[in-house]
Amino acid sequence: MALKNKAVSNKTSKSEYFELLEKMILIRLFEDRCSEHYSRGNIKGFLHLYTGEEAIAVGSISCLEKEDYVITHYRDHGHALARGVEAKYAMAELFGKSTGTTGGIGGSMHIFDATKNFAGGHAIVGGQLPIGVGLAYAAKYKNTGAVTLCFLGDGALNEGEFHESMNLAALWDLPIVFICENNLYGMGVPVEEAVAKKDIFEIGHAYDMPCSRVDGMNVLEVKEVTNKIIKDVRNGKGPYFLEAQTYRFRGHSMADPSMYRGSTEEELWKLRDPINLHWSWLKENGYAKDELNEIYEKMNSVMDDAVQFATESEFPTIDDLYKNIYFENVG
Amino acid sequence: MALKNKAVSNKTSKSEYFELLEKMILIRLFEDRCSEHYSRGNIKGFLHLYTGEEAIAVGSISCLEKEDYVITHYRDHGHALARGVEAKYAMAELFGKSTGTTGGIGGSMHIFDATKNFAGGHAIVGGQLPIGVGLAYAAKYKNTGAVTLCFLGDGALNEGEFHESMNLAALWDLPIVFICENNLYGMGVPVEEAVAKKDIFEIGHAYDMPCSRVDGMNVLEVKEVTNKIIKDVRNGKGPYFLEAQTYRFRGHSMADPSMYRGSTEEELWKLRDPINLHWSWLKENGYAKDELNEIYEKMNSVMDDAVQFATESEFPTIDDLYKNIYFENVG
Amino acid sequence: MPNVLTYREALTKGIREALIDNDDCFLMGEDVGAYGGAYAVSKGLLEEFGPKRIVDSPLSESAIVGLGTGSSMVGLKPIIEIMTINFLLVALDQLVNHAAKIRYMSANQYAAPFMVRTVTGGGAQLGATHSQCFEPWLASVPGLKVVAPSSPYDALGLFRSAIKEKDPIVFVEHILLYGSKGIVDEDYYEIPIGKANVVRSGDNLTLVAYSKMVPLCIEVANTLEEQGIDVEVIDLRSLRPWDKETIINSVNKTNRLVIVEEAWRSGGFGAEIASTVQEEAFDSLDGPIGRVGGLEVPMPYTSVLESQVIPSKDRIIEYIHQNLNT
Amino acid sequence: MPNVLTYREALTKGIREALIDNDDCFLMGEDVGAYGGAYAVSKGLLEEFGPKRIVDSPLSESAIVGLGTGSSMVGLKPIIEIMTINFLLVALDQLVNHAAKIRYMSANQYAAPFMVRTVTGGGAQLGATHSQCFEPWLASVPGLKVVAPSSPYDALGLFRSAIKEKDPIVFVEHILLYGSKGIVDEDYYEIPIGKANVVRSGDNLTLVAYSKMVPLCIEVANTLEEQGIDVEVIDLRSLRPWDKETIINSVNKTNRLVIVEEAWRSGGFGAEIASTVQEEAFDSLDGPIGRVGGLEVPMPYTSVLESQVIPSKDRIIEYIHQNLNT
Ligand SMILES: Cc1ncc(C[n+]2csc(CCOP(=O)(O)OP(=O)(O)O)c2C)c(N)n1
Ligand SMILES: Cc1ncc(C[n+]2csc(CCOP(=O)(O)OP(=O)(O)O)c2C)c(N)n1
Ligand SMILES: [Mg+2]
Ligand SMILES: [Mg+2]
Repeated sequence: MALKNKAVSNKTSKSEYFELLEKMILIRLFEDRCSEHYSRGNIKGFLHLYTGEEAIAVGSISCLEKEDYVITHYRDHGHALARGVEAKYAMAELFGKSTGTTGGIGGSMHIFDATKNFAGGHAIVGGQLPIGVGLAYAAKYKNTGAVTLCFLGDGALNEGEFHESMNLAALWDLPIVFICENNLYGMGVPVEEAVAKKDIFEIGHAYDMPCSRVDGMNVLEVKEVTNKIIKDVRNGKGPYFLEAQTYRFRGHSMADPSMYRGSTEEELWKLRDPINLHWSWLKENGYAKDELNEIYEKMNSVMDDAVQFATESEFPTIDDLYKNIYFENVG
Repeated sequence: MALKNKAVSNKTSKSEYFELLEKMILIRLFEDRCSEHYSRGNIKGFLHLYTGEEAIAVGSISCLEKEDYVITHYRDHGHALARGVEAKYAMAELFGKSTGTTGGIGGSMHIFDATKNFAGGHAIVGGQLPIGVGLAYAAKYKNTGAVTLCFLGDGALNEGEFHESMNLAALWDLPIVFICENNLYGMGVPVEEAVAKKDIFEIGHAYDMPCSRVDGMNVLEVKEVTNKIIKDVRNGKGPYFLEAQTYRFRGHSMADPSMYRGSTEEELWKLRDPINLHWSWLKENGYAKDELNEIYEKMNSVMDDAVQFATESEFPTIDDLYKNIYFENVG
Repeated sequence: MPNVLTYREALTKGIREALIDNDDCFLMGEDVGAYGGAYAVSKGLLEEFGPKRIVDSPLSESAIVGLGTGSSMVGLKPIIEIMTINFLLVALDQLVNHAAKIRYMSANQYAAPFMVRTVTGGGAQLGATHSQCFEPWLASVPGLKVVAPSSPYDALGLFRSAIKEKDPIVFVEHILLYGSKGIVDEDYYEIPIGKANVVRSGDNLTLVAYSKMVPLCIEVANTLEEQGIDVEVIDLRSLRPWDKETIINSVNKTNRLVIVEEAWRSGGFGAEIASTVQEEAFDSLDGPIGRVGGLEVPMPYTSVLESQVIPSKDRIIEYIHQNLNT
Repeated sequence: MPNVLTYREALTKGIREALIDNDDCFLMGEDVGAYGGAYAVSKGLLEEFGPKRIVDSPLSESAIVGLGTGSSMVGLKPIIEIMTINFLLVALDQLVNHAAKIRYMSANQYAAPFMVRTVTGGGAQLGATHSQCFEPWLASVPGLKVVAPSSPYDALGLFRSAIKEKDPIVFVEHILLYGSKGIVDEDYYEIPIGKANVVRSGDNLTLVAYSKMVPLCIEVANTLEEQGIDVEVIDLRSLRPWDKETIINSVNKTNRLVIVEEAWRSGGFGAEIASTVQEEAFDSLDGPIGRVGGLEVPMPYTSVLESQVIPSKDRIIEYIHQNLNT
């Protein structure tokens, strides 16, 4: 439980440290607003919050270049915001508005932003993996140097598509990093009751793929480790499988009161809140003093704006229903 | 390439050694007859011969008890005959006759014999694996002590169903042995161009499942190794993954002239013909002298009878078409 | 003695009975245990029957359907829950290429008498990959049976018959019906597989539907009655086998047929009914058979659009007016 | 200048053109390389284009279809060969839940403009798991397109259009057509997606078919002509979108329609056509629309039974006589 004071790449500057903090807070507050507006009935359907897991998306995505791709699962707000999708468009999407990232078509589980090479949240567990392999395949085929970060939950490890995707990526040395967010549960089932392998990251060995585990609550560790991995992957060393250990602070979705796990477990994990951990590190290392309030205020005002934007935006019209099914009816 | 003189369990008697030889020859001659009658047009559809791989089915299945299950893929003649399915019923099946193992409904790829707990050849690559897991699940649920031998090709390793099945079997400690017949090719694609993992048997580790490799051309080694595995599995030690290295002496199917592999490779492997290897061993160890001709003659007459039976049997009638789709129309 | 239950409670009751009845029966699926099932149908069953009978599985739909086949081939009676029918796409090979064919292909040496329970339908704003209706596909597969209850009464009655089936059967529940209430007899009853139910009788037009569209069609009929149109409503109950006779008898009386379904209209089950009825009762028809179906788009999340896609009372009524004026 | 090619050669020609035309186009599938393709369509292409363009894949249908989606989202033009349509069941999630929906769900930020080539049909004594026709299912999915050529000429013409599509398209070849010969223009031509082809004109009855059933229906028409029945034969060519107009125009003329298909009759594509046509051209019909389809059994291996399952000339003719006498 002790905070790790791992040395970080000396290229990381103070402003970058703060950026990591801001991004994590941005995500945290975004999810809080989502929760609020779900209760108020402004957001519907399935809503899966990323609260508690922020360090993974923020740490890893901070290592990417513009041309790199990100693809993920339905718990996608964190990855989208970390990749630079603006909160207001994401919030408008959740409100089902025409100004949302996909004009209200996708909803919470399906944020897309091609301008950021954010190739979507995908809601069939494991479904994003072959597509991620395809993105990486194209990068290698065209030799663009782009790396694909492909996120998955621990539950996705058990789907056949995981296996097929890992094998293809390894066989063809594709520039892709699989980041398994092991939050210890797939819905209500503990990972050890679903995955036969005890040490998950070692599943990479089944494909002769390099692999390791990282503390998913420590944003600096995530960043450092991912940075090195991405450098190798970009240099043609083939794919990588990274397990990030984490915990979701909330239920699987808004419908889930998490009755299957003990509150002690929850409380213990909350002691390792990635935002607190990083903030403490910043203070301990003399980078920060009392900026936290200010950041929260700034991010809260981003959220106010986002909610206002979402609220004031229009719903799509019935004309939009038949647009974009095929190229012929792109609109 | 040298013959291994591994010590075998001292329980194996001379008559058992000869039984192994006879079974392998039975399969070899059966496949030769199939090939002949395919050319003559008496057998149609896909025909995949087991020639060259006999030691695996014969060695492993010889370790089973009556209550154990066998399930396999479309290259199933060897497993069926090794399990005691009579050649004449199998041959009649291939001829499409009403006296065949499934009355001509299944054909070469789908031999079934419930009286032998032979749960079928299955033609969707990987498709037999979850079903095999189900057989083992039932055995464990009912505590019958039955072990399931589940055969697969190296090509099946790449299907998602393989992964899901391995995980379930390991997670739930099911009494099943997966025997991967690695004959170096999935149709025309070399295994190393299809499976990222170099040492295939080690894929078992991805499920924390015990695993090893055996010389699939050496019937005694197969028998010995499988015997030990089955004992453990029957004693509740959970599943096992065994890679048996082998080679098919013919094309993937009758339609395949094997242009993708060199004839030198073929010739070298034929030097390790499992029948010859075993025969040499029998002679070297003083068990045999000149019985070979006799055995061939005996088996050839079994084949003559089988072909005659198949030839003289009737085709099913159109009434049979609508039988057995549902329980209501069992006939 | 009648008794008011929800659709969910009726299903739980059916499953409990099956588990009590037969020690070889077990429920397996993702989160059916401690979580109580994604739609809470198995709540409490883990506590009552223990982990041997209520089995949480990994996210491996294909393997658990195959496990259903294999274990039922040798005597078990699995109920495999696939969280929603959308996820059945990753398991379709096991269902269609294996479970459905094993009796025929083995010449009756083996069979796969197990149940797949799953959830169809949209309307909960779950988006394009979570709001589909694939049961019409399954209904075209020889070797499978498919039922889809529309009420608590039917849920229990069909479940009791379905669990006795000796072949694989897909039991299709509807995501929006779980909370619906209805009278369920205390006395034991079953509803036969393959028989439709005339839920409302009428003379002017026959409406055929299944699952969630049935209560909607009853509302439609009630409204149309006020407009002087007397509609007969038939609940299909089973999609394979389906009850041609009851529908044709009705059409012989009303001379008009409209089928309402939530699946995409193209290739929906309505197409099979309409084609069959026009062929076998051509002379009874006073006008073309109509079909109201889901609009042919991936389901949008936002309510303003989703509500357009699924047949609504207004859309059905408007369509019927058009159909009658032809 | 006309030229006699086999269906196989026409397809090879189409693929070659596409590969020459666009460096970002590649063919991927099981054994498409050194083996030359299970049905020899890609024979010689590995030698000509090398392993970057002709890619042998592992047996991972789901992953390679997904790879088609992902790589085409960012600029490549994959042709994914799925050895037969039976094996598409393990990849249906990627095709239906992902490829088909990506343009819509991403609000046109991404699309998946790639092709899945696959093989349908029975008649080769390959048994129950290798002799199916699932293209009617695919034809019900918004976001997909589906074509199924019946001749060498159509194979090339449809391929050229299909490769230009900007959305996922399933190109359905028939296992028994590869060796069939036909005239193919030397001059460049294309056949538009979504347009049917009146291959034989007639006044008494319209026969609609696709793929392998088209040449069979022409034989049927020739025989019926001798019996004084003048049959119009329409080749659907595309299943999604399908050409309602051409069929209805024909029915307006002949007043009779029979659809012939190899898929199981229940839920086949004929159901969609029959339902639509009876609804939109009710008054043109002199009798019920008929459907001849595959018998509803898992396909038996033995020839004496398999030959019963697939529509035969005799069965179609007998059915038409019945239909006309109604
Ligand atoms: C193929 C498939 N099966 C089941 C589901 C339903 N489902 C959605 S999320 C989920 C649990 C996933 O757990 P995990 O991968 O660990 O991700 P987490 O929610 O923990 O982030 C399940 C069962 C689905 N969407 N797709
Ligand atoms: C899902 C699926 N994909 C493809 C095929 C076609 N196919 C049949 S056998 C085969 C090769 C299998 O190779 P392997 O597993 O190594 O077995 P072997 O033939 O070498 O014994 C292929 C591609 C199939 N039957 N099922
Ligand atoms: Mg998880
Ligand atoms: Mg092989």
